[in-house]
Amino acid sequence: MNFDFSEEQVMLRDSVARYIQDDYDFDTRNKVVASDEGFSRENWQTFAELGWLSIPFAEENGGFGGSPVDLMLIMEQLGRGLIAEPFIPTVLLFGGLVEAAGSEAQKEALLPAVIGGELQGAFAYLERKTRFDLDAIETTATGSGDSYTLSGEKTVVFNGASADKLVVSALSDGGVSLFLVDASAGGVSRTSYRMMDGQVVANITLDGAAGELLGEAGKALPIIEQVVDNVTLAISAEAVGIMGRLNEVTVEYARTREQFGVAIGTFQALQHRMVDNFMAFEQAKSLLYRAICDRLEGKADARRSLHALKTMVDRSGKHIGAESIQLHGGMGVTEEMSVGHYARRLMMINTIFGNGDYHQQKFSELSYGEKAQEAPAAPRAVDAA
Amino acid sequence: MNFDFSEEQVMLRDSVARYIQDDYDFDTRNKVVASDEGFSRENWQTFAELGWLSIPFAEENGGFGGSPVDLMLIMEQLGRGLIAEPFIPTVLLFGGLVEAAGSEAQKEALLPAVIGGELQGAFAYLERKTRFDLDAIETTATGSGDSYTLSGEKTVVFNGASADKLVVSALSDGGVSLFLVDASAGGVSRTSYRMMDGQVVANITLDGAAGELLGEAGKALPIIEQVVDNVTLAISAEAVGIMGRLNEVTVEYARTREQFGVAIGTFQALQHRMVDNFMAFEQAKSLLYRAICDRLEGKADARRSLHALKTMVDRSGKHIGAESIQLHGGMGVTEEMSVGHYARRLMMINTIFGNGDYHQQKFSELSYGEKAQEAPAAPRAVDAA
Amino acid sequence: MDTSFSAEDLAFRDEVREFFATEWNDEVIQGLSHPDTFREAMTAWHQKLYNKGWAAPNWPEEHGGPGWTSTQKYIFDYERAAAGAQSLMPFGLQMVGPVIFNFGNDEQKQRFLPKILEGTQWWCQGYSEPGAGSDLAALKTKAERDGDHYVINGAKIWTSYAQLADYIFCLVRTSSEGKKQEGISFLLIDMKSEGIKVNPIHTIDGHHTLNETEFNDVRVPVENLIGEENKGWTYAKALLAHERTGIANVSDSQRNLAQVVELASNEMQGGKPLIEDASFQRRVSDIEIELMALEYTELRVLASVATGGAPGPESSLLKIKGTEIQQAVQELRMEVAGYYQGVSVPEGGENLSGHDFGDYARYRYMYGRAATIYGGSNEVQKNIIAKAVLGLG
Amino acid sequence: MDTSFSAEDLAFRDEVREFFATEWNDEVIQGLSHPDTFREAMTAWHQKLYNKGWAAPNWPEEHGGPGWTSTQKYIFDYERAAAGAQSLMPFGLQMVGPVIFNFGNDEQKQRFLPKILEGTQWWCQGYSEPGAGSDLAALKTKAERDGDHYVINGAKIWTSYAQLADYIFCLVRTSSEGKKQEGISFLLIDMKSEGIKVNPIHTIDGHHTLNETEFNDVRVPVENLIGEENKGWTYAKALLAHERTGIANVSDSQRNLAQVVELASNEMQGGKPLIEDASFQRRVSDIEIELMALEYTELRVLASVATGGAPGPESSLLKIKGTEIQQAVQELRMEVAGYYQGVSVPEGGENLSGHDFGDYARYRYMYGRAATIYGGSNEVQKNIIAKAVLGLG
Repeated sequence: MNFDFSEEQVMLRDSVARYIQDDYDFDTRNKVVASDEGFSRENWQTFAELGWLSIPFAEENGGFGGSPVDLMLIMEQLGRGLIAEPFIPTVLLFGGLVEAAGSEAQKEALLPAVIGGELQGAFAYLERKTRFDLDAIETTATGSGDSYTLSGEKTVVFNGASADKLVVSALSDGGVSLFLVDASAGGVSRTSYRMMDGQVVANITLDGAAGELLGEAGKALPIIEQVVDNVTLAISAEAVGIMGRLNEVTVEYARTREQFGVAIGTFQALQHRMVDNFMAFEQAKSLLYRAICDRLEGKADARRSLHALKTMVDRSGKHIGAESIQLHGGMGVTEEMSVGHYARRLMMINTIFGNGDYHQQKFSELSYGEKAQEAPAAPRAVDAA
Repeated sequence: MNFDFSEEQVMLRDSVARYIQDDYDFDTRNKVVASDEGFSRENWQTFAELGWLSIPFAEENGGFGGSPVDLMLIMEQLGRGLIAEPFIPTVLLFGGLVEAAGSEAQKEALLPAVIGGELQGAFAYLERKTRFDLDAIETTATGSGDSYTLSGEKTVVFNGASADKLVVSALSDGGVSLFLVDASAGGVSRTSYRMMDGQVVANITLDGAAGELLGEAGKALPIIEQVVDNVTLAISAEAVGIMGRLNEVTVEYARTREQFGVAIGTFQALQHRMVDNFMAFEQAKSLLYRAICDRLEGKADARRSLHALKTMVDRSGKHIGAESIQLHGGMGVTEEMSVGHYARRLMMINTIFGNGDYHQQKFSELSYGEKAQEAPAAPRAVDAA
Repeated sequence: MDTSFSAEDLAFRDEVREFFATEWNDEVIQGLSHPDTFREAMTAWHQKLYNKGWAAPNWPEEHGGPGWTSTQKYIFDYERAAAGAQSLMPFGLQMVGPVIFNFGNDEQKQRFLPKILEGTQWWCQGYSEPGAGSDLAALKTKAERDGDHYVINGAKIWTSYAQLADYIFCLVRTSSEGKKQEGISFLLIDMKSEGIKVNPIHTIDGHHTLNETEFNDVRVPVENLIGEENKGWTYAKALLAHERTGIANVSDSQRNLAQVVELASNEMQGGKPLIEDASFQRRVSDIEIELMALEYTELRVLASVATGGAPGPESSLLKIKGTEIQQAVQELRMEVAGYYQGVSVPEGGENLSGHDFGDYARYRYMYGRAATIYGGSNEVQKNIIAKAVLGLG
Repeated sequence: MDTSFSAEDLAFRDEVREFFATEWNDEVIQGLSHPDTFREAMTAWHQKLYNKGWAAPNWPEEHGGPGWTSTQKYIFDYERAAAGAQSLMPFGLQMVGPVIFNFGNDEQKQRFLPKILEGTQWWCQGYSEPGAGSDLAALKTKAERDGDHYVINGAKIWTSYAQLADYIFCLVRTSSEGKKQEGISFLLIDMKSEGIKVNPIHTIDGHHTLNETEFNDVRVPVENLIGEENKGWTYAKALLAHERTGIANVSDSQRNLAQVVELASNEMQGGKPLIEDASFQRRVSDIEIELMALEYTELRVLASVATGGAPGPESSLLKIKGTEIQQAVQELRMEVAGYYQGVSVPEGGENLSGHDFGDYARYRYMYGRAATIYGGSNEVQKNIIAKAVLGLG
């Protein structure tokens, strides 16, 4: 049993950290976000050249064949740097779905372009009434075989404004199906706007747009859930990275900011609150490790661990975000300081693929509900699968 | 609008406070509790002579005709003094039920003896499976008119060991009925034991015991609920009194106890926690006032206020109790200090007639459930009934 | 103990309720919602209340206050909030106004109070300074006497609405001798004076409220000094104690919480309205129960003020609990909005998300972070209670 | 990163599981449940583990430790807790034992370690003193040299199980010069010495564990001094850091929480099992999620120790979170018991309430209040983290 990282993993982590330190400081980042697309195409090319875009893909698909641990290490750093480029929508969601559901031909057509940084993608899954249940959709696809047309409206599509290609979830063939849709195709119209973390998203109206089936018709839900689980781990790692950085920034501020003639970090009441933040971060990090190990090792408890993680990411993220602002005093509410930016990204992460309350209920159902009684006793760390 | 007390009320409050100061200090109180009955018959006589036992009863029943405000003032003081005598079981529960449900003859036979301090009473309502729903009972009464016999087992009967007369709830005539049962009658057997606040309670087995109907057969539930609501207000006032006293004791300890060369009350982290305790107490007190005013003024919102109060008494009571012990350090876990005694009484109160979770659910049902939609919009303080 | 209302109070309530029902209308709301029309719309709204004699509930009658009892003030504020109507700008009416009528001279009263009352003169507050934070008395902005003028140099921060204000009331240092609380004076400064520069502060909510206001050799006539030189701290402190009672915002929180319940009734999760979810109900009721308590805590403080007590340090409790509850409600509104809590519409821009309260939820949540910081942070309030109420040194 | 177990580990787990399944039986439990038979039963239980070679997982092999890896230690403790089996008395095995084998001389090792290991010699801890609390170094119990003896005068408090102990290990003051941490020595004292008086401390849980132990001219041979005179603080501190890793009590809390879930499945409220109540589920899952995290936090600390890192001040986190979770579980058990949470059976007395876990719930809740106080209160732990981890001074 160990929590060590391989030499390769350490190198990967350090390369992202070095990039942030050298080329992505807070001001640079803010300029990137303020641009029309909300990210930099140039940076994206750099990411491709550095090999980051290939990490999660299997070697046979031209990827690096990275494990969840590799992905975690990258995501933590992306969180610390508050990287605005669309790694999640293009690589993890779009690329992830194509890899998980696509035919060989589809993978060959799309994944090299994703890995090379030439193609921007998005996953259009949310609708006005979806909230957090991925199958609560009304968009329909009619047709069969090679010929489907889609109608409906998707909202808050991450990277939806910049995406060249979309994966769209729609009802067809008695269930949920996935379709590849060209973002510039007829019948596709987009309205874009910003979210609080600065990213540009789109509402996408499909009015008889042509879609190419991705995977089996009507049976996409398990595949969507599997990819969403991966991405939930990834954004949780991003959140843990942010929390760690927020604590560093806040402690540093408290050490240097003076009030009433002394550094505010000498006030015991504030010290204890920073300790609470530290503990909240360490606990979230531990659950991240747990959820990743459970998934890696195929443990029966993996789903509970994931729900627990996302629940804690919500609670600790809100707590650390709000406390970091508070401990910065008046300066905390200004855009000049980084804390508000980090806190907003945490709030955004909290709601993606289900907020804390949602995941906690799923956790409870599995743990204490009828499902818990059907299943064997919940295994602990000591019970290997 | 005012929160002033009348001159009479101030005198009443002060008379109880003076009694505690002069005749009921912490050591005296502990000796009283350690006695076989867990209280002092002599003190009880004093209470009767001071007129306290007459407070809640109507003038036509020989009482003082006190209002809920009078009762609140007494109960707060009883809480501060941690008075062990069975005011709640004998006066408020037994006496209250006789006054609310009894015939003129029954009232004449029993209330003067209660007020005079000659009769000890108890209300046997709880059973092993009751938890907090007063009608979840299995004890049955068979018979009609003047002749009923009762069978079943009641548990945790407050003052059940010392009571001369019992009011017993039982199923009969298609509903819940109340019966007067002689504690020494045939078919009644008692097992007594202690609770953590030092009081002696009893499990009472009824095996064909004779019972005299109190009120209408099968229709006692609304009357029980009304009396229980009164007592819930009263024990909440007791709890508020305890919380206030706990805060005083703890602040005093923090001012005098030295660690690392200074009074621990100078540590800011501890100061802020004592401030949290202070606020928790003030908020509980405010809800007590609110619940009493709503009841006095017959507001539609009275039930919600009562649920809110008992919920907060639970939360704040636990918080202040635990924090008071913690802030006393090692001394806090010893019987030598009063904090542990107060904290145990608060834990006992929390569970009586429903704990915080139970009342919060009732509150939620009334506020956001279907019942809330049937009822008119929840009125606020500004909307008089 | 009696919290029922008299017949007069009930009649007054009906009158107030009727007023807000008709006067707080879409035209007003529309105007207030855009930064370009904000001052004009707010002035018009102010004058509706002014014409009714209701602009300044806390002012003495001789200066144009309505002479209400504390119950009437409570009812007025309750009904305003219940109607969702915006309160008037506080800087003139609640902040500098009381300083002027308590400590100003007759000339100052005549010069300023009528315009503040009618809402035509806008004010902002110059207390905090960059670097000073909660340690207000550490201020460094200097006022040096030069003939009939003070010459001001320095900077003030968190000057809300300085970009719209006609005057700023300032604490300035006129002496560096003695304790830092001594040597501070209270000055009224025309914002059109030469040498004043207003720099907007970009805040995490995305709206422009706060500024840094610089003073470079700004000349202020000595007749704009309130009271005595070097006594400004006393006047400011007297005001701060006053300020703290309204800050519980009970009625606004009640309205906001009721809105959240309404929104959660329309939001479906797992096939049923979110409000029917027991775990969500627990979160709502946690807040509502605290708020029901706080309403009575405020009434208790008001009642004690009405019978001659001062709003003591106990009112710090109103600030702490009031802001904690506000923030809890804001957080809950975010939750209800789900993904749309992230929508961020630029100030005055068009909402293209197609969602009706996501942007508002975000704005209120982010804006609301400041509530536990300004006006004496909640940490400072706890220090006050520890010292003044609990006697802990 | 890898948390899976090797085949050897799994085999070891099965062996341990099997051991507890057979050896932790009703006879042992019965004996431990009554104060009169407690020491005898605990010694018998100790010897079962001793005979297996498992009494002292943390001891070096040369002194009779089993030579386990940290994974094996983890598995052992997990299985022990999962079986509900009591851990052995810590005062000899975990506290004074390591001090003796790290800092004692050969004679001391031979004299004490074997008896501690076999469980025949019982110890108690004499660190805290009346009036000193968390400020351990302020101790005043004096040891004055008189020929081949020290003469001890003073008092120790919170001496758990002093009434059953054969020896007490004490921090005593041998010099009043220099800083208060200097001038402290570490002494082993026979409890049968003349001049020792054990006064029971009545505690809020109603059981007798704690005592005040008085020393009046107690003569202790100098060969009972550990290491050097005036260096006792160093030895005690080294021990304290060790002590803190086990204190998270993860596996015990897991078992207790599982019990609470089980109990709540049998308790009916509003016509259905309490465990099906969504609001109750939220409270349980709040705790379970923190506990799942803490389990991995502990594993991370263990892993870092295994690769050569010391259990640094980060392990204060284990103490804080571990005890908070313990108390939260205890509170939940109280809730489930409803009215019966109040049942209070005198130690060794008969439970007449007819309810099976109410008294236990009360006892654990009240006893558990001390967990956040002893071994360095959680406030002191937070100070440690603030200083040593966050660098806040």
